[in-house]
Amino acid sequence: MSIAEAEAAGKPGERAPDLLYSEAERDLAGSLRSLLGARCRPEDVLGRLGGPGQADRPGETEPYDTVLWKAIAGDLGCAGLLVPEEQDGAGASFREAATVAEELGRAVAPVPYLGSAVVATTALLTVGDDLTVRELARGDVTAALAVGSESAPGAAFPLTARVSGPKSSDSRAGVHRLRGRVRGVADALSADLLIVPSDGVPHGLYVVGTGVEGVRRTPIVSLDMTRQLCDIDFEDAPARAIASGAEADRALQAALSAGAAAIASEQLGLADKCLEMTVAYVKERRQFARPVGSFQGLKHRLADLWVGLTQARAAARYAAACLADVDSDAPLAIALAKSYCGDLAVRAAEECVQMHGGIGFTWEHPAHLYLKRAKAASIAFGTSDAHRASLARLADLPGA
Amino acid sequence: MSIAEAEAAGKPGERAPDLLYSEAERDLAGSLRSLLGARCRPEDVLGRLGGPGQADRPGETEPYDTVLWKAIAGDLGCAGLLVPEEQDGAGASFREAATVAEELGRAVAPVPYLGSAVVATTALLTVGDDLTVRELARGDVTAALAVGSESAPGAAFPLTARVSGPKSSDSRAGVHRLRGRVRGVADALSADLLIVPSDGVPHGLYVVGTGVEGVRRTPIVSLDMTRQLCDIDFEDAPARAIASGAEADRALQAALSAGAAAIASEQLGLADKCLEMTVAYVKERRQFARPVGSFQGLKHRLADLWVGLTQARAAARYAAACLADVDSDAPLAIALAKSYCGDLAVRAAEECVQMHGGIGFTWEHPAHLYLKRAKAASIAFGTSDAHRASLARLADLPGA
Amino acid sequence: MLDGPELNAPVSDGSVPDGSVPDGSALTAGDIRDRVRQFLAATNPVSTPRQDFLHARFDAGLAWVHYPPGLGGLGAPRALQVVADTEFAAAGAPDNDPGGNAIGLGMAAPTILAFGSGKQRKRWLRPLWTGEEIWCQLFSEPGAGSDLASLGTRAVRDPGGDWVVSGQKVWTSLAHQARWAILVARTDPDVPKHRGLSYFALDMTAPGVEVRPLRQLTGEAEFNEVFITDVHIPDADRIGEVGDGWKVATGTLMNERVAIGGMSMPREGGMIGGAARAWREHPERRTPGLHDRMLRLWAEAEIARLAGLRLRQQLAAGQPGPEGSAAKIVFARLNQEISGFEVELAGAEGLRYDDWTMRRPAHADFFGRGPGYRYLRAKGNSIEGGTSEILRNIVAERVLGLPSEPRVDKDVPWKDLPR
Amino acid sequence: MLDGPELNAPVSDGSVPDGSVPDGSALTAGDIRDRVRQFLAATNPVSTPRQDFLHARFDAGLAWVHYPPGLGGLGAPRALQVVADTEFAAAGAPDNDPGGNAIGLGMAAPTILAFGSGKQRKRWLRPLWTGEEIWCQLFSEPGAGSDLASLGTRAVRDPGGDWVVSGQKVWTSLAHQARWAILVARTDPDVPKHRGLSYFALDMTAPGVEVRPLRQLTGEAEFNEVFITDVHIPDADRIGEVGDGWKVATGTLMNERVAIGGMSMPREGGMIGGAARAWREHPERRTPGLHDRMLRLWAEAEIARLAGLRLRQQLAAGQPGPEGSAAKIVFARLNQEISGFEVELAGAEGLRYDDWTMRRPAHADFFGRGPGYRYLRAKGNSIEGGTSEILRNIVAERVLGLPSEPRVDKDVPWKDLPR
Repeated sequence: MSIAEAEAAGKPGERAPDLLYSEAERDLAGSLRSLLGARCRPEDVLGRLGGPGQADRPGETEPYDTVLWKAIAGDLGCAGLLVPEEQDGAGASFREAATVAEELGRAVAPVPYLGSAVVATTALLTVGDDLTVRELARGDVTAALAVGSESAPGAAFPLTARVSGPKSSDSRAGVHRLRGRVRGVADALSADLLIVPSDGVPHGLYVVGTGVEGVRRTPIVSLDMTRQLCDIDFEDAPARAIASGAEADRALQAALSAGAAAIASEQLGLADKCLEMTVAYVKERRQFARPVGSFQGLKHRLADLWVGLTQARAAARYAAACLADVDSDAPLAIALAKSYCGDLAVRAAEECVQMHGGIGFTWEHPAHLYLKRAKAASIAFGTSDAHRASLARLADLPGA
Repeated sequence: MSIAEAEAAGKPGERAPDLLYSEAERDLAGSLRSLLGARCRPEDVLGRLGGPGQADRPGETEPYDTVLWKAIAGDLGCAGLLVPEEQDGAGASFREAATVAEELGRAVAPVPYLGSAVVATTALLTVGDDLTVRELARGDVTAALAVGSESAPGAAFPLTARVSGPKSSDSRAGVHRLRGRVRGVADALSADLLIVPSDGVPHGLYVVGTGVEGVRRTPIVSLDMTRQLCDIDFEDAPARAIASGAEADRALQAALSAGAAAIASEQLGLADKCLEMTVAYVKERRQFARPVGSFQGLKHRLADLWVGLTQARAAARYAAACLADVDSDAPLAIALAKSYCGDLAVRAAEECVQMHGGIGFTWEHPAHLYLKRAKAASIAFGTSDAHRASLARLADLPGA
Repeated sequence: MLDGPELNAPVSDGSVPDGSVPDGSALTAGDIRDRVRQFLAATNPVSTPRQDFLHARFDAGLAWVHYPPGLGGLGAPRALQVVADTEFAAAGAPDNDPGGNAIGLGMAAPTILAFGSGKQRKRWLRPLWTGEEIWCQLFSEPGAGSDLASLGTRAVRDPGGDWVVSGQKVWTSLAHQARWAILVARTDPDVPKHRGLSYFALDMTAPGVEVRPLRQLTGEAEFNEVFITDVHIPDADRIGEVGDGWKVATGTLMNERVAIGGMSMPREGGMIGGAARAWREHPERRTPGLHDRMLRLWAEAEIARLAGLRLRQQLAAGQPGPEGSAAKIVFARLNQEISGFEVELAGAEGLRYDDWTMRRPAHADFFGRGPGYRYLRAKGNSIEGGTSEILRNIVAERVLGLPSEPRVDKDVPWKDLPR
Repeated sequence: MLDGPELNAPVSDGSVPDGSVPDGSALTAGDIRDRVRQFLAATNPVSTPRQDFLHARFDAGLAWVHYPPGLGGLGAPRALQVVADTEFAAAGAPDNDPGGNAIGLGMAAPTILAFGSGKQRKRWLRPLWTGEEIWCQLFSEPGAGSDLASLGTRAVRDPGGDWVVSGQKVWTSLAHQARWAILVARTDPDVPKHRGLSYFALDMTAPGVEVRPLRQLTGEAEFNEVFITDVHIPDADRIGEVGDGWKVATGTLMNERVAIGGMSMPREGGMIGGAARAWREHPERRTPGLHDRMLRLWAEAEIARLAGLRLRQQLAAGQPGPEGSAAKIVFARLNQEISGFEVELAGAEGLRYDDWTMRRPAHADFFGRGPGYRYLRAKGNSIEGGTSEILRNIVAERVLGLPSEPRVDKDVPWKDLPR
């Protein structure tokens, strides 16, 4: 144990990162878990997607639960966790933001927390768009970063939208117009505002309202309908520039990094919940006149999953700590957490389906919500493989 | 099922490869297994390496069992399996050669079958060195290909030895002299002859006797002492040229391909034996007042190993069939078999040690012979990883 | 029992070594070819109405050539079936749509052949082969999946010697199209669970049979729940002796597993083909990690294909062996790994799904859909037809001879088991 | 019990939350630093004879600062131990060679502290800490490995109230150097196995104790077999009550597992460091498949390191948790995978071994040897100190609350168990 580590172990936050949950985090998680337990049970989420007796074309329904989101965002203050108190936020850190993501992952909650309160908020905080940050922090409006859901930290600045210049009718100064199409955007269907990276000289970030003419959102039949994607077409949509050049780059990278770190925690929560559901089921389900959970074959696999969770938790907490502490190790920490937690969540959800047997293969059981969320989230913000590949540079392990 | 396959299933050998063992092969395997069961039990092999009460420096003993080899080579005719009857061989095919390798793998037999009867014999058959082939086929002498044990099919022609020209005292025509060092050669410590790839204009293959001045073999403390390697120094050693240029290339490739295919079968046999030993042990060993083999955690892992064996057997038999039938699919078949069987053998040996618990970790139990052989053989003739990488070309699956 | 797409193998692969091969075992591929050509010369494959043609083909012993004469076959080696199929296909003859009656062809037919009476064989095999009568399988129950022998559907003998059956079955594909079902029910609750079962053919049109769709995680409903309420089954429709139901059902399940693992296909013919094509078509998606996985999966899939070929060669050589269970375990794992890989390889496209609509396909089709569908549907492969866990138990105990777990349900009458 | 290199952790990590931390818990790093400096000012680290220095350090409460005052500590937070160690090291002071007495420091000491009498603590802890008395552990037997509670070494009470012990123990590291052993023996064969055990300190110099080297697959002999024949143990050397041996031993084993998993190291400090260096030094050996494995292993090793840090933070915060078992499982698996990778990466060099000579190292050293040695030695990591299988059982039952297997040995007197 280095001195730094030892001292940090005694006094959390001093040099070596604290990987535990603070009391405040535990309180926040507890409140959120109560709320979700009452208003976002798996069967509630399933119901929003259309059961056999209900809507048969869930692609045409709105999966986001805006009422629930108001409670989470406003009542619990989760929308403004990352925002300083003086900007109407909670003045918490990325640790708390990650803890919230964990709880939402446990519930596969169909709310735009990740896209709005983490990704978009981080972008806006980076560029210093005070007014919009305040609106988001209060939970009055939600925003989404208009990039493909699969975009990873380190991705090139996307140039699929471009500035088409002010229209002749644009009398007000500073109004720009955007054209182009962005495919597969998460959390945008429920968003009031879009933060749009756009080509131009120089390239920049723009804010576009979703209610205006010239913005068309087309819902996508998504693998994970609890976080439905959409394609967005901009046809001379009025836009407000908020950053350009290097500042826009920085804001985009910060937003994608925050998204990758937060979704790692979300995956951790999801994996934890899958294990919990599976353990509960195999304790109850009897075959061969024994609970199936008494068979060592299953027990050892579940034990291995739990072992994986101890590792995933350390990785996710380290990534959250690095972002909270503005630690230069953050890129590496995010690559570790995103790849490990993503793989583990997929494995946990797959085991959840398998160990539930036939019932886990049905639509009526919520296991598939977790499977689809886990698999989709393992691609969002960069696949596990891509994040591991980035270690070649980050950990000096070059390829052939 | 294609017609070709259907017909082959009815009439083995017709177009689609026969992946079963013929009656002749089963007979041969049975005889060999009896012989090895009597004269090459694991405790016999272990004894040759020096037990705690015996030689404590096994690196200084000779692990090869030359008496056993005489019986296998001569009495059972295994030395000449690949050699046509008219050249004093058994006129069998690579299928039989692979079956013998399987049995020798089961026994981790310290005999130079692979190096002499497969690799060197293939090289000599390719270049048509009739006289030497006959000597090898009769089991009178053994030979080894002087290349590093790790050399894979497709390796560049090694140029570590070079022709130093005839000495002035070399009156007889055709006598060459070689200089240089070849590191990590298998089956050479017991060999009478070496087949040496050498630089020159053009490069070529030479035969060198091991008893002559100018050849020095230094035994290597090897990971697998049942197939001990040595370094060989040539200091103006007298040599006879047997092939040059493209013909030498062809002979080297044929020899390495045969070695890779045969060692895949050896690994199959080794894995099979590890499973057998482990199953026998966990049936007997009682803990918690039950045979440990009644615990599902172990049962499922052993079942998975057996499943792996069904796959490995298909792969090894297909590689053997392709070499026997001079099928153009041979390179792909070898890559599949060598990588799959190698990985499986290592896993089987590792599980064998683990499931034997403490006793499997001791020197006195033969499990470690299998572990060391498996690991070393998974590197010999190219690692599993290298063979899979060659599928990029062979199966048209290019990299980035 | 979940019994999906893997049963769409051609009928020539879909059955196990027959109990009885009276003669014809010396027939060669040439003989079969000659007979088909003679048949085709007499029966125009294009102008003859489809059902007439299929009836004639059955009656000529060219339906499943390894079945006995008089029951659609010639007692020929099973490996020669493909010769007949190929000849008929080349002549443009109508086929019996084997994919539409996979359970009938793959499981019911060999069971009827092995355990049915002469009268039952005559009654059921011909319309089964022609596809006039679709069959389904009523084995699994909500409370009896892996532990199938604990099933609770009761068959009570009435004074006339016939049976009255009540219970609930689940995971029944084709139930909504089937005329007949193979059914296992409990006829004696007072003996240990394996000993109190009997095997029946159930007329799905009988009063008291209700079929409800069961939606699965892919969105569609391949399967059904079947509710059986006081349904009358004539004793003549019992297959095998009273109390022998477990033995007969075990035979049926072995057929299923051999069918799954012994499937024939060309290189890259299975799910790996789609992944390899996507790999070749999208160089921009390649990374070292994905490359390694692509190579590993390709190698494993090709080896599994070779192992399937070897399994069929063993069957043809009369060395049946237990490799069918291994093949099914591998099939399930590879389908899951390959489709998972495919979704990741697809990246942004992998986040889309084609259709969540609840539909009722006759059978699953891995290849008409996107990678997301394959990924989800493949999750069933390690559950349907015997979970991979149950198959590992079978391998461990029956192949490796490992001791069984301490059994708490041994020798206990079924009615006294804890549930 | 195999108990090798993973116990070479510094003593500050090698023990579990003490039963008793009377006071001193408010001490800070600064306080410790001050005390060490005062101590060093009074006791010259260079000129004072080594044993005298160590005795003085112990008596000053600066040996293991989290132990109680009077027993080498100050009742300070355990996390501060490293502050003392670092100060002493910086001053060039002699240390107590913790690697040479790993079992004493990591397992015997916390057990003596938790379960020993005041007299026993006074007698044993000081020479243990200074290294004057080496300890070993006599738990495992040839017939009792995973099922440790079934052990058969018998301790029979003599008329004077002392004990006469006979039996065979195995996997004892340091036995040939040890003055004392912690020993579990059966004092009552007529009760179920867990209830008839007692825990003793055994004087290894007592007549009837015979130590024989046990050669392992690496070629060397770290371990011993210990034959115990009618050895007399005074009742005063019993630790804990008669019949409480299992409870005391469980505490010892928990210490062992926490010690293994909670080890502190810098990034790339463990076995992964050697692999990463080999990777960087040999670009010619790189392939895409090896690269993917290198990246995966590096990531897993770094995450395991973070998980170890988190485990220590939990311990320090008084949330012990069961993560120690997880850490040991991961440690074993990673050591095995990394060393296996290293051998392959080494290629031709991986086919060589450094030395098969039978030697008797005081403890294993992964880093002074080649990859082949590491590969072989790491095979013991999933066996020694509780197999990974047993640890998975513990996690499944004690952490996840999964039901235990049907127990055939429950409530059966030990003497009636099948063997």
